[in-house]
Amino acid sequence: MSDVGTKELRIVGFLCNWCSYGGADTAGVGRFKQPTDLRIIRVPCSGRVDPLFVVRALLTGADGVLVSGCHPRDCHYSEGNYYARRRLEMLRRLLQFMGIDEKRFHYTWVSASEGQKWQQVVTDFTKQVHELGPLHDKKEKAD
Amino acid sequence: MRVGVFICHCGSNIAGTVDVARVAAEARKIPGVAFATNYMYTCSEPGQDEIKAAIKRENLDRIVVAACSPRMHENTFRKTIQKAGLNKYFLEMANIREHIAWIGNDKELNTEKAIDAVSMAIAKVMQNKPLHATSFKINKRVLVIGGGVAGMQAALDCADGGLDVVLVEKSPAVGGIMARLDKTFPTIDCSICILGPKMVDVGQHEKIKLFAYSEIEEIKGYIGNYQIKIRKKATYVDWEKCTGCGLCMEKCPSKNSYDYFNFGVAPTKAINIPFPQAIPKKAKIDPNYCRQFLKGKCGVCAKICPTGAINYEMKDEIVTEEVGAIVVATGYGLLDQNILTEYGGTRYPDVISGIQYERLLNASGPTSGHIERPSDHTEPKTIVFVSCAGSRDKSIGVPYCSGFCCMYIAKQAILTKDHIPDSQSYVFYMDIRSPGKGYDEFTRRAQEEYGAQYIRGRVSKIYPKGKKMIVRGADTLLGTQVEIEADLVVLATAAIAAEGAAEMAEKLHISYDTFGFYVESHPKLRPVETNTSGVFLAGACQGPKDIPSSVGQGSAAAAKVLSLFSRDMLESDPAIAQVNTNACVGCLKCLKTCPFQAIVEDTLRSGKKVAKVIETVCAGCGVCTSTCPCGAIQLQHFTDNQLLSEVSAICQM
Amino acid sequence: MSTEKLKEIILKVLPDVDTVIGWQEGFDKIHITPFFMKSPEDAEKAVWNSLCVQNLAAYLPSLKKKTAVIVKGCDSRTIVQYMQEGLIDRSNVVIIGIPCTGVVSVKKVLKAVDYQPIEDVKFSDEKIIIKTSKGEKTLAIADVCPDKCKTCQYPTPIVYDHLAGDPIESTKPAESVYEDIKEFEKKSLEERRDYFKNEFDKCIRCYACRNACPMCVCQDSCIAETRDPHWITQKLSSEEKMMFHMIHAVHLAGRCVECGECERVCPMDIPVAKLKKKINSEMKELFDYVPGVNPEDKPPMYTFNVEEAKIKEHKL
Amino acid sequence: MADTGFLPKEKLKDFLEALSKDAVVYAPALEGDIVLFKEYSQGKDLYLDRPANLGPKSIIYPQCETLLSFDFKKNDPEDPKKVDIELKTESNFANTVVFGCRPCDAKGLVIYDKVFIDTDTADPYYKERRDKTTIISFACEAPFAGCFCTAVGGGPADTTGSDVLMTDVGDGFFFEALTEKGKAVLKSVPMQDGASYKEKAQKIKSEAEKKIRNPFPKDATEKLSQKLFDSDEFWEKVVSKCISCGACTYLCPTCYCFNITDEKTKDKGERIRTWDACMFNHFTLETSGHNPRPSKLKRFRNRVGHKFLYYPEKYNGVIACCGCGRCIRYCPASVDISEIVGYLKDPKQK
Repeated sequence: MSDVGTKELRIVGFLCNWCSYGGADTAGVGRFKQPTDLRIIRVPCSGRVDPLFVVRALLTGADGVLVSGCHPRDCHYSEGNYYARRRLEMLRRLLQFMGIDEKRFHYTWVSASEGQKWQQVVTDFTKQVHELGPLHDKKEKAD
Repeated sequence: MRVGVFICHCGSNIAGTVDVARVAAEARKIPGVAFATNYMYTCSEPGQDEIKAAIKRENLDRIVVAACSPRMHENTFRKTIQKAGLNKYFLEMANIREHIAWIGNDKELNTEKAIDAVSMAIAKVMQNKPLHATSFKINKRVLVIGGGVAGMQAALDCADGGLDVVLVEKSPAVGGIMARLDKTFPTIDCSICILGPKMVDVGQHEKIKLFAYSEIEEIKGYIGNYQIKIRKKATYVDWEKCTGCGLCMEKCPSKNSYDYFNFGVAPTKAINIPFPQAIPKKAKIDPNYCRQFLKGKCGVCAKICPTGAINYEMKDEIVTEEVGAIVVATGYGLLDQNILTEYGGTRYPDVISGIQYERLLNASGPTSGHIERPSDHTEPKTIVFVSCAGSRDKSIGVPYCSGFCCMYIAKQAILTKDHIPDSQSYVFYMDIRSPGKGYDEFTRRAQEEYGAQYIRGRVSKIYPKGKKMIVRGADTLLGTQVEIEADLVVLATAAIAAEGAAEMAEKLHISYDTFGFYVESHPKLRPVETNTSGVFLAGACQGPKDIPSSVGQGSAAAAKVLSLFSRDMLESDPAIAQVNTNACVGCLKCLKTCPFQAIVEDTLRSGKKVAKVIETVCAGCGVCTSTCPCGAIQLQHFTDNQLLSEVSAICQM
Repeated sequence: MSTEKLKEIILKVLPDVDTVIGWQEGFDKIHITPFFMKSPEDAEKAVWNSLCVQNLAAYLPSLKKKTAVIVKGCDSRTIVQYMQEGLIDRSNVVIIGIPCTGVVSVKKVLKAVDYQPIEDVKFSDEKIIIKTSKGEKTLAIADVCPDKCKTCQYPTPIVYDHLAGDPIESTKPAESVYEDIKEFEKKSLEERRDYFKNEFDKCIRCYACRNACPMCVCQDSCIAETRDPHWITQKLSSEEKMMFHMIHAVHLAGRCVECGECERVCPMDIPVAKLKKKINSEMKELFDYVPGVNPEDKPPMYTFNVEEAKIKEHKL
Repeated sequence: MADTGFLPKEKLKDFLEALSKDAVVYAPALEGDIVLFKEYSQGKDLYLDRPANLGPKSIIYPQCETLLSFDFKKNDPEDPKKVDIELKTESNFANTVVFGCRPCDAKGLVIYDKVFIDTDTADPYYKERRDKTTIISFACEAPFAGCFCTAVGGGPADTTGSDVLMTDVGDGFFFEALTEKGKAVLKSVPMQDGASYKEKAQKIKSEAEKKIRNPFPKDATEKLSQKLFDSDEFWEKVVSKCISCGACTYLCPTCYCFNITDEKTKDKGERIRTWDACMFNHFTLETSGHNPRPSKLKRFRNRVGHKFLYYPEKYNGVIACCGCGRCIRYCPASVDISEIVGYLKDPKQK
């Protein structure tokens, strides 16, 4: 069972290589314990995250999606996260409108040095998704 | 497809909380996987040999290594499989150490998570395509931004190594902060005496092209091929003609110009040469103070100049230089004293900053080395030094230690005693930070030999009382309040990021931290590299530093440039955007969002308008790919299908 | 505004262009069809009335030769958006604007007459008189207009080279534009989710909404049909249908000019425009941006501010 | 007397309920403002006032069907290279009754039959569904917008493809069994004798036939003008307004183009067949990037050609169009195929 207490849910994370993926590494190096629901996909930049990846994940089985990039002004590609910010904010509002609780989707900024912040983000987001429960009526895993 | 999967134990780092054998067994069940095993230390030489052997033995064509972070060993394993004859982009890593083994205690859950991570990596690697780097020529010239001690060291080392150097300094002379210091700790040798020869070398080196009083306007390009636009600010003096004789400065009637070099300790002339040892030793006019500019008439300097160098009509000039690498040595700034309202800000003339005090101590300073109170030019007898004036203070946004203040306060206390033997120095400190060769001994000497009184505690308030300044603070060791009647108060104002540091970082596409200091590639192992290849850091722009560290970094950055330039060609990262011209509809939305202007409009033979990627300029961020509505421009190695395959590996209802 | 005045302009413009796109009578009296005019004889057949529903500007990006197009106020926003995005060469387009007080929703009219075949249609000040085998029925245009007309802010085209008629001011309050969205948002999350699932389940993926959409620039390259990239399978599940409509909505973020063509053309009567209108309401709120209004604007998804005044970091 | 029958209107639901006992019954129902074929269940409302927006074709020829599913099995844990692929084809199509489609819809199925059944390699999926389905058509009293069934060889009471034809005779419905399947259906439920209504029904049907418009000119030739058909200028003129969507083909009772794709996840997948449309660029797009029908003009010409030239050439002159008018009614740009064919039949007009 996950640290949150109930059955694990499926949370997908899109992390930019330079900041947030590094932040998650830093959290690991610091042995900052986190719930285990999250599955991480590495992307070069949060600007690479097409909002449709989030939609696809939520429609095909994810209970929550987390996107994390470099802090504004600190993008490795200088502008990618600014585009991400606009697109993901748009998406958040659209999801809520179409009946998917906006709390199932979170985007944030975590730098490579912020291991503790990463731990906090994962812990809090996992908790938030667990409070909502599963998004889909999933079949039990075959095996 | 024949994928080989290698699950690393990393000793007990992974195997302690992940059932690695089970992960390998589960991997074997996945279609496409031809071989899966677990290994003690995959990154070790035998571990890598095992991968190479398996590739041959099992005829593998794609490799997944589940181990530590790819930020750690992706390159290692890419080389490994390359040696075994595979394209290095046929590797995927699953991060089961930092992202799994180290952050969860539940072995069962960790193992499930690791299986998912491996499944995702397998799904992705099966979508991977072989990518091939292209090589391009390097322009073996280097740009050094900032002519302080770090920048000069980098410039000289590069030039001595045979490289052409372009050195850009925004003030009228090189030397930076060090040129303004009186003596240096812990040896008490004269700062300008040891720096002067370096400045002269910089000025005279045939390989160094110095742009003083110039700023970086624009940086375009990429490692090996940068185009730099430099703004040569108008000095109103033709430096080709100026001999630095100083006649103009002598005769100039505008006597109340702000003296930037001396941090405003005393005024200077509107036309001036900043200091006697200045390199280049050329005059410049400050139009904010010059009568010719303010009132439209004067012209004294133009009349007096023996070479006719004065030109009131001069305009800024933009010049372009092409280089292959950049060393950033833009230094640091000092906290604006005005923020320190409890110390009166700058309201009290006899409360000054440490750097201003340096100028008072300096023999070629405005007082010719006589310490005097700015208010009445009398010699102070009681001098209070306040360390951490702003540093280590979260409330004003400087939670860090400025690093060198403890040392220079000790030095200034010693020099004060030398200058005024009957003086008494008091030092308010929080902790004495003196790690360094001979440093701690030095602070002890200040107390023991020179009688400086060290009081552990913060100063809460400074206010005037008659001609004196009352310094009120706590002595936390005695647990009492103390009040000292001082003649002069010296604040060790915090070191902060240089003015315009953020804008410069944005021009360079490098990261900076919350405080504006530039972020190095790795805090321990890549201290002078940035995450932008081709851009290196030296000195205090990366964080407060003393002279030896700055010099060391200057040399280190130079060494990095020299080693980069030891090759004639560089390989470009092939993980960049690529346009499928069949699918591209030529809407050019990608062109609008590319942060690097790496996309241009192109017309096919058929007349069809499409987007085109300039390979060498593309940095591989993928903003274009998520902008393109028809999926026609795909960031290689992170294509839609590659990321979708990862999503579908874990999201299946 | 009379058809005669329009014909005059068409005849004037024709010699300078390859085609004038307008409307003519369709297969029955209630259906008007787009009309690509090449000759003065064609111009004689041109029609303008409140049945001229199609957004003709949508044809422009696919045409290479110089073209004149007749646009209503709402349609003109398409052209403005094309200009913002550089999708047309303005000098290659002649815009004939028509001030419009509102068109008619054919679907609503057909419903009002019980889907009887329509024998004749007449207009009489802001009314439409429909003749079927069951007799005549008079309908107020305001009662059978598409929803977009009820809150129309741009009765007069925003850009034009020729204006057929006198400009009209909007009488509809600006706040009313997104009232339906606010109303819909009063439903619970579950209700909204069920609503969209039920509606999108009707989708047959005929892509009429996409192809009719003037801002769907991809058309033949649309990712709804490709395998590289493979965003969506050809399956007919609720998820795939929802995915398709999300693709359409997300790609139109900050670009939808609210012409309503997607909804009008849907043979399954799906409220296809709803998601896009929601995004538009957010674009207004977040970036004070209205698509297709000012040719100098930048679509908000292709630009940014370092400091975003309205986007706050979200707390967990 | 099983060949005809009569039901008063109020008994219609009993009839459907009786049918539902042995078969899945699909009947038209209102869904918002549109009419769709829905599985009939007790108490559900019927809607017979106008033809369904989408006819019953999707019941017999589903828009998406799984042809086979596959599983990758690795049965030997020691040898991951050994992969077994298990293939499965599943059929669970129950006996079905399509109730209340229009004669044109039924005629469309006959056009499919020639392609999917009457060949050396019949399509087993289609054939099974066709065999297990009984079609009860409902004769039209009057045409709807765009209808032109008589011009393409059908009619408002055409019996082609139907098992039973039902006519509204005012106070009830008159049923005629047309096939053995139809007879069986009428036999399975108690019904009044219909003989006395036969004449009335016949009258209604022939009245209806007169009301259908014929879009083709009176002196039109049987053949289309090849010259006009080959003229790009002609096609540009008539289909510039087409927006290249698939509404016409997907709603068409005689369009049957499909695509087959494999959709696979980690260790299993399906081979699916889905409707495709010749109006889409992707339909003829080749792997190389070349497309033999790159423009909507070419694609539209193919659609008309297929229905009125190529199919008739192959199948004894049968036109692959049932004149239901859906492609006209629901076309976003009101493109009228009957008008275009009219021009082609009498090029003098244009």
